[in-house]
Amino acid sequence: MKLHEYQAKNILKSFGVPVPNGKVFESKDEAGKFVDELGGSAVIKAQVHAGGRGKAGGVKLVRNAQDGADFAGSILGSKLVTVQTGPEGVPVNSVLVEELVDISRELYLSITVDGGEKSLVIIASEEGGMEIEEVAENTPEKIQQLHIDPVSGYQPYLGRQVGAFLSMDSKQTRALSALIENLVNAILENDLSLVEINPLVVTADGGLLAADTKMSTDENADFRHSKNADLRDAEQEDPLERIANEKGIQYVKLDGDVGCMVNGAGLAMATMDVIAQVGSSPANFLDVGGGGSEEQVAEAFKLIVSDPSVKKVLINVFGGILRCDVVANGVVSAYKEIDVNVPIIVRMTGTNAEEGGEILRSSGIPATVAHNLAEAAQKVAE
Amino acid sequence: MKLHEYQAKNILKSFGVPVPNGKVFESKDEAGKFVDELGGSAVIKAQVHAGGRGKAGGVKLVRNAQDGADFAGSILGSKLVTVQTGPEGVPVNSVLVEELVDISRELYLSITVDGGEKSLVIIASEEGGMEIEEVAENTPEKIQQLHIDPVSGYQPYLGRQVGAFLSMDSKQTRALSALIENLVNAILENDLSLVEINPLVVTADGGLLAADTKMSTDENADFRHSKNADLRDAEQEDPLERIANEKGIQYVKLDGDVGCMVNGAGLAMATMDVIAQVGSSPANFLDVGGGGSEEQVAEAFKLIVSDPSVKKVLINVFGGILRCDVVANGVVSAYKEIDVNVPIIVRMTGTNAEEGGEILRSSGIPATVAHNLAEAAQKVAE
Amino acid sequence: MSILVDTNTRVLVQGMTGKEGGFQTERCIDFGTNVVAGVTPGRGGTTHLDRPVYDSVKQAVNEQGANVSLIFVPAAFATDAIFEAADGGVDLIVCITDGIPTLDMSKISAYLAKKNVRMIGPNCPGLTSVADKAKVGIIPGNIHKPGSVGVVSRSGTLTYEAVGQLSALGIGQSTCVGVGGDPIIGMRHKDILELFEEDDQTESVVLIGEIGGTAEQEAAEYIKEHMTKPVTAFIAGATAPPGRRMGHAGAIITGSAATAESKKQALLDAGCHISDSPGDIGITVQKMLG
Amino acid sequence: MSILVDTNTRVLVQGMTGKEGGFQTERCIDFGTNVVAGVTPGRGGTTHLDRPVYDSVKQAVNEQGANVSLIFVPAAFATDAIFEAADGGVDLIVCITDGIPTLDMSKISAYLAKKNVRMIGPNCPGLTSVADKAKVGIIPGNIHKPGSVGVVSRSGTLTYEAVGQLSALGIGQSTCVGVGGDPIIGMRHKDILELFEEDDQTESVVLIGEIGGTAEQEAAEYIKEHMTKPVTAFIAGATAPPGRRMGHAGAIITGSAATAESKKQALLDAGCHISDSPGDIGITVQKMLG
Repeated sequence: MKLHEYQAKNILKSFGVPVPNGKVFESKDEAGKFVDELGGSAVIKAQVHAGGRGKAGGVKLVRNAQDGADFAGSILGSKLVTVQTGPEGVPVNSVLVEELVDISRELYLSITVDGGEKSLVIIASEEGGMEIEEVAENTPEKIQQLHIDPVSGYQPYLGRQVGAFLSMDSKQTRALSALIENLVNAILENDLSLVEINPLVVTADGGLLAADTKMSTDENADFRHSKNADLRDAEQEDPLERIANEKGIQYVKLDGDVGCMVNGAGLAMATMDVIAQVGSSPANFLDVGGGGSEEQVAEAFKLIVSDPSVKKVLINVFGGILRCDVVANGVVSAYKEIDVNVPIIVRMTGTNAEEGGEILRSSGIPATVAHNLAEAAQKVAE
Repeated sequence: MKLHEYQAKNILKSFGVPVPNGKVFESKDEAGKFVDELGGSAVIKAQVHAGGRGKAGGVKLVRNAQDGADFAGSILGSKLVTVQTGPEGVPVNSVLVEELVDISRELYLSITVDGGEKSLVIIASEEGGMEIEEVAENTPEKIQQLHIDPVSGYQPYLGRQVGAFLSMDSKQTRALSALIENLVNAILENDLSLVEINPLVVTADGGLLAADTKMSTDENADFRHSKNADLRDAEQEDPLERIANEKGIQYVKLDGDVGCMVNGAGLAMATMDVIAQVGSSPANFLDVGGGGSEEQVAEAFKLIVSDPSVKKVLINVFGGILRCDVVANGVVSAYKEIDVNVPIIVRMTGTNAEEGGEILRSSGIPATVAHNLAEAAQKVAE
Repeated sequence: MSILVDTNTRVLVQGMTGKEGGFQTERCIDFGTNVVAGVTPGRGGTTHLDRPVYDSVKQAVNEQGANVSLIFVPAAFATDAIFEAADGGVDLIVCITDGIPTLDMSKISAYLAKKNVRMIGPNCPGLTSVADKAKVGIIPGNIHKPGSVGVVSRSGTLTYEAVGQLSALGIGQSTCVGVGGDPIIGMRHKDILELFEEDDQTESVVLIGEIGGTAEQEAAEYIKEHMTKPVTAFIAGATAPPGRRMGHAGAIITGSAATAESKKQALLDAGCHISDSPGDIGITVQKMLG
Repeated sequence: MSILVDTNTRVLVQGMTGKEGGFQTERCIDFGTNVVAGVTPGRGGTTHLDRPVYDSVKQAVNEQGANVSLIFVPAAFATDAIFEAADGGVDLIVCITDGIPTLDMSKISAYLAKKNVRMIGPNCPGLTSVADKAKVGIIPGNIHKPGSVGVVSRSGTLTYEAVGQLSALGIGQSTCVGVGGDPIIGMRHKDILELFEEDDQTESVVLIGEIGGTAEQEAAEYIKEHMTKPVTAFIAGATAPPGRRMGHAGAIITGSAATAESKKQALLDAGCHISDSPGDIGITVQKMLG
């Protein structure tokens, strides 16, 4: 789950990581007042779950309370469209107002999980404030990766290696090491999957400050972090995705017009691939999951056809844990409840595929049957 | 460092381990009043750093406030002599007043470090309320030892193994597992070297309660637990040992009359052994340590002769890090400061032994020189 | 000989008395798998599916000689179950459970390495040794045909798809392994390839990858350096938009190495036969086998 | 060949620029030890005792081929220093520092096992290979005489005592090791005995034990089962009262197995020659050697 910048900074602060003096507001006037408290100048940042917010006009340096209130007023309640959002954008419901920072250097620092090494990895670069993917692509030698062994845990010698890579002196290196140790503690105690500080600012007086930060939690660990529910901002999610999520369905809205219902994430992606290969375009990724019930299948089907851009539906199920007869029953019951005006192509195989086919046939639903994935794609294209 | 029972229980409580309702008092009247608050009956326990306190009269069940105040008054300010103290006893400066517990079973549970396995070990037994050493000696099959791997950390399956060994049902086992997990957390966060709950009481309603507990901290970790200094009760320590400790000298008061000054714990014990073998008896264990300075040696020497039971002094030094000339200078300077009326036997070898011997000779101190350990022992016996 | 499991494998099932665990265990038994015990704390001494149930893995290992554990317990209890299995004396753990916290898996991996225990999963369909009649997982038994193609994949149903295509063309399988889609898993593609390379029964391999992570690049490197048997590969997710989560936590595009294109290229460079469409996996293998 | 260290050993010293570290490193160099580098964070690029100083162990390993680290850094920084050494590529760590928290040592031990790195200490005098001119620790160099008796002991000065008695009687030593007196240490008596048993240069062994713990029983078991070379043993602390701490954290009587009597008996049962008095260690060895 993604966190807002202000939520991430609250967590960092509670673990002793220095962040700029700042506060989050939902009211433009209060935001303006706080600009005064900060001495008349501040940076105001839209709190949204999307990168590219600066270029999209979601961040502004203001020089007085009125400017602050005006800018806050202009974005609060609006939708921000960035390169990472769809054309509909994401709602700006709060702004973070922060003191200006006297920047001497901008560095990059993040900690995330490396599946290959099966451990946390510290990623550092002197190229702070940039798109780190581009730095990695163009100048990989400017990026350092250091793994944190799960047996030893974080040890200061790793921080000294990072400090040396970033050409820091002894004193700054000690501060950096303490900062990294605090980040690791935050990760371990909160089951975070990513903490990214970009830029990590070296201030004019040599101090370190997490000027901007991205943070994500590992949703698998939600069961032991009950307070995470309070941190979720469902409004930042696509409405259909949110509904799906609440029903235990993995759904991602896409740009095309072929609605897809598949069991299993891998097969769902493969189904999208095969649709693209015949010149069509998927309207969504949808995985009903292995433990799907008839009701869940019905909900998934309704969700797909509720998307106005969907012109065709492809149901591709390889019965395993989820039996084909359960899928068929779910589809039939949903079909009866709602108006469906788009053609349906069904490919079912595996566990109870024959029973499923019979249920669909006898229901009278006008579904085109395909016998394998290639054939299904072909029928979608027709 | 040993903690008092009430301190240990405060820590347990803060980690979610259930302990009886209780409070610690230094005043007999307040102790009595609290007996009333507990409903008119309570158990009152002298807070001392020594086992065997029950048999020594340091624990009493009282049935009303007056009895409580009387008993508290009778032990507060007195010295308690148990099998684990010397004849001088240890001062009782506080009493713990606790509710009576409705006992269904008494179990034993402790966690400490096993050097062989290089990990924490859970020790459990159905024979709670007994001397566990005797249980281990006579009925070892009644004791279970389970190691906590430092890589996995505590996992509930270990608790289920303990629960099965203690013939608990599923529900009680879950409570036990949670209790053990909390103990482990307390150990890891506080660098404890021992937590012992004896008895761990199963109450009449099936709950678990740490009725009595012993706890020690790992003094090596004091540098990261600044609050441990507040937990120390120096009055429980032998006055000479305390003074030595404050000066960085390892000193343990013993029953004999030969004062020993040695460098190194192993050699110090060996020196005690050799003294005993010639029919004499050591008055103390003393290790000036490898990093000893002239001043420390002088302090150590003064400490030894300040013990009125000391009739002879044996200085046995194998120069290594600590050079013999430093030892000689320290002894000479101490000798000049105080009156020494006991014979001194000196055995010095190793680094700068000749220089040390020359310093002693030229100082005019009437010391008998021995050339090896056996000879030193012989001269002690003469 | 198949890899990892065979007719000599003695399987204990952690969570066998649960609904899903029971259902799937029955399918394993039907396939011919030698399931010797169930483990459910508090249910020791009972019987389920005609198998004895024990309170602990240690008991099941001691009394039934179990050497593989198949895990179905819910995510909140699965970490404990895996540690118990690893400490309890089995050689291989197959964990079907999804939803295990990533940091738990990091600790588990270190412990498994220390104990020298292998693990498939979590969040995986498990594995089936087709000819040697050992299904330790949830891959439907009836889609298989015995033969000499080894299959390794991250995902469940896409594995079934590949296996289904092979069987439909009369191409049999040796062992099929779904390694799971989580960020941190036990054995990875490369580890399974090593076993296939050494396995007499396996003559060629189908590798199914996905966008995200670098497991396929790792596999490509191994194939290039060490693999003598032919490999057919398919990578799912070419059309997935960057930065969006596609169900599997593993299926996040985390840089150019994680794209389908980069993975395909690495596998092509390693000499693999590439199936460009998920509908053509079987046919590509058929062509490869000539 | 001696055990653990010899003339080919390339020693780096963590904390060489400190007062104690510098003093002791000089003694090592004087003895003939091949000290190739110092490591002190923040002092990289300087020179001390004519040796280059590096900021990190990795640099010292890469640039000077160091394969053993000798550690003198203060306790509060020693845990980090040990992890750095183990991760930095040395094969053996000798940690003189005392005062390392026990729970740190537990974690360190697990990491050392994973990295396959050996450690002597902490809170120990280190070791000296007498004939092979490698002193990696603080045992005074001038008390030795080259020969064929291996010495293993927990404590510092008691080791010197034993060595001094041997040398005074003209009995030379192969390698002398002080394993340290903390509750958790790296190599234990038994581990050193295994090396002595395989070492051509060592013909017999002196084992010095202490009350507390079970290291001596462990050693006795090994001697009984596997050791072909004669062993002379002495246990210190027979007169120490039970339950009192005698300096070493290890020297606590923790039950009957931890008593001097129990340890002596175990070693006697294992066929060791027992020296009943600490003054007679040399003579007992002389008798044993006939």
